[in-house]
Amino acid sequence: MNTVQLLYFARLRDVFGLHSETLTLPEGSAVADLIARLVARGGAFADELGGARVFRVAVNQEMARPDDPIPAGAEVAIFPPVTGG
Amino acid sequence: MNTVQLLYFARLRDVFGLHSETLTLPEGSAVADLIARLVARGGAFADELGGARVFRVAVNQEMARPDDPIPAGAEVAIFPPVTGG
Amino acid sequence: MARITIRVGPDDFDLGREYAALVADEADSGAVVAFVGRVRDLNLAQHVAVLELEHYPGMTEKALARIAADAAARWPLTAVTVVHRVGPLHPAEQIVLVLTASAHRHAAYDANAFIMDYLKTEAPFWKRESDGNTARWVDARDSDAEAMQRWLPDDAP
Amino acid sequence: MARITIRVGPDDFDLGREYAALVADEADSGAVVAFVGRVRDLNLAQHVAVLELEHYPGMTEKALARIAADAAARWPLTAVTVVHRVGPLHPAEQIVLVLTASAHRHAAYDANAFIMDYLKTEAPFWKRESDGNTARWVDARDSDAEAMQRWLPDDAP
Repeated sequence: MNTVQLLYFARLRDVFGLHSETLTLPEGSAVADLIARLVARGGAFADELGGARVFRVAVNQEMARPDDPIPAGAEVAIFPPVTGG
Repeated sequence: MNTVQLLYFARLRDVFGLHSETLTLPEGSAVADLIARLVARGGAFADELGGARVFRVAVNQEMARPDDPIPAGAEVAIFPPVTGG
Repeated sequence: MARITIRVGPDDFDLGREYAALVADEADSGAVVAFVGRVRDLNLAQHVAVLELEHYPGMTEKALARIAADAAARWPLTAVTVVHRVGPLHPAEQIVLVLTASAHRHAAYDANAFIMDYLKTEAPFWKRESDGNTARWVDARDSDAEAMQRWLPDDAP
Repeated sequence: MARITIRVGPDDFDLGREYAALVADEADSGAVVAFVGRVRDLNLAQHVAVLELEHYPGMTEKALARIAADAAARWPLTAVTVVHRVGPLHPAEQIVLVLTASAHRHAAYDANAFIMDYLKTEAPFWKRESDGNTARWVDARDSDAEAMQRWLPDDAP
């Protein structure tokens, strides 16, 4: 099992009521596996990550896609589309 | 006859050796008529205004075309393509 | 190689000073383009009292540096500066500065617009508007995603 | 209506000061784009000692005001400033400043590039380079005429 540090930002942090958490994931897990696990919690996680709403995932501070692998010890951030500038 | 004030700028002023001059033109003359008259002088005027070289004409400080009329008392400027900025 | 300067933080910036630092006395940069993004007074209700800019520390600097480097790889730039503020900002305050310098004006213009288009879609900043009573997160705009798309090759997915 | 400021003369300009005067404290201009054109150190021989900028007094101001007004008719601008210097200028000195302010960044970018493209082809300024011994008039560039063409409607002659 790999330990992963999860971070939430902006509106997602507010609706989850959570800044960060630590999870263990099976080795070889991809971004999509992590998301499926969070959606399985139901509630706000299912609403935000399991439906039509758009969100972004960064792995070790690089934008990631669903099939990107999550290395051991990774920092994985989940956040809404960005609105800076 | 109309009196017209002619101005030359930049390289054309240098090759003509002339900053300005006053001409009289028949009423109803257009820019092309003025140019034909200058070309008839021969020399640098024919070289610069009668051949393939590109030049611009402004009538009363507005860019003009060959068939634009020249009003009485007009200020007509002849100059090379611009190179500012 | 273009000189690249990236700064993220709460402090305001001075356009004149950043420009002077960018080009100094060098005579290679015939064209400098600056973009300044500022807080507008419209959106939530009629009156935005405060715009809160949140970011993802660490990743923001990395994302901006990558975008600037991509621009410098694509256009012949002599120097790039990107400054982005975070924290509470009020109407008419400055949010973001992008400076691009090049020998050629179209390179400076295009690189500048490219950096802003990518910054708007790839750099992890989020805006929350508040009028004193209500606060709401600003939604991402489709027009920003479309603006970014125009820089992709025609055969991109 | 956009506020339009045009200035032609020998004096140098200060980007920071012109920007501050353009937007002051108003919160309508969410996007400001600045272009600064500077004297480059290349062309005649390896070393331009001085670039002399001649103009057609009276017509220059009129041409710049018309170009700025055309830009303001085409894009939703809040303010435009154009400053163009004349007289002798040395490498790394500033030649021209164009500032465009709008609620929208693409309007500010496009209007700024439009003004520069037209200024380069329609405003009566001429450059003469001198290295101390030889002087020569700078030739107009086809690329500037082409850059201006892209703003014309597709069915223009």
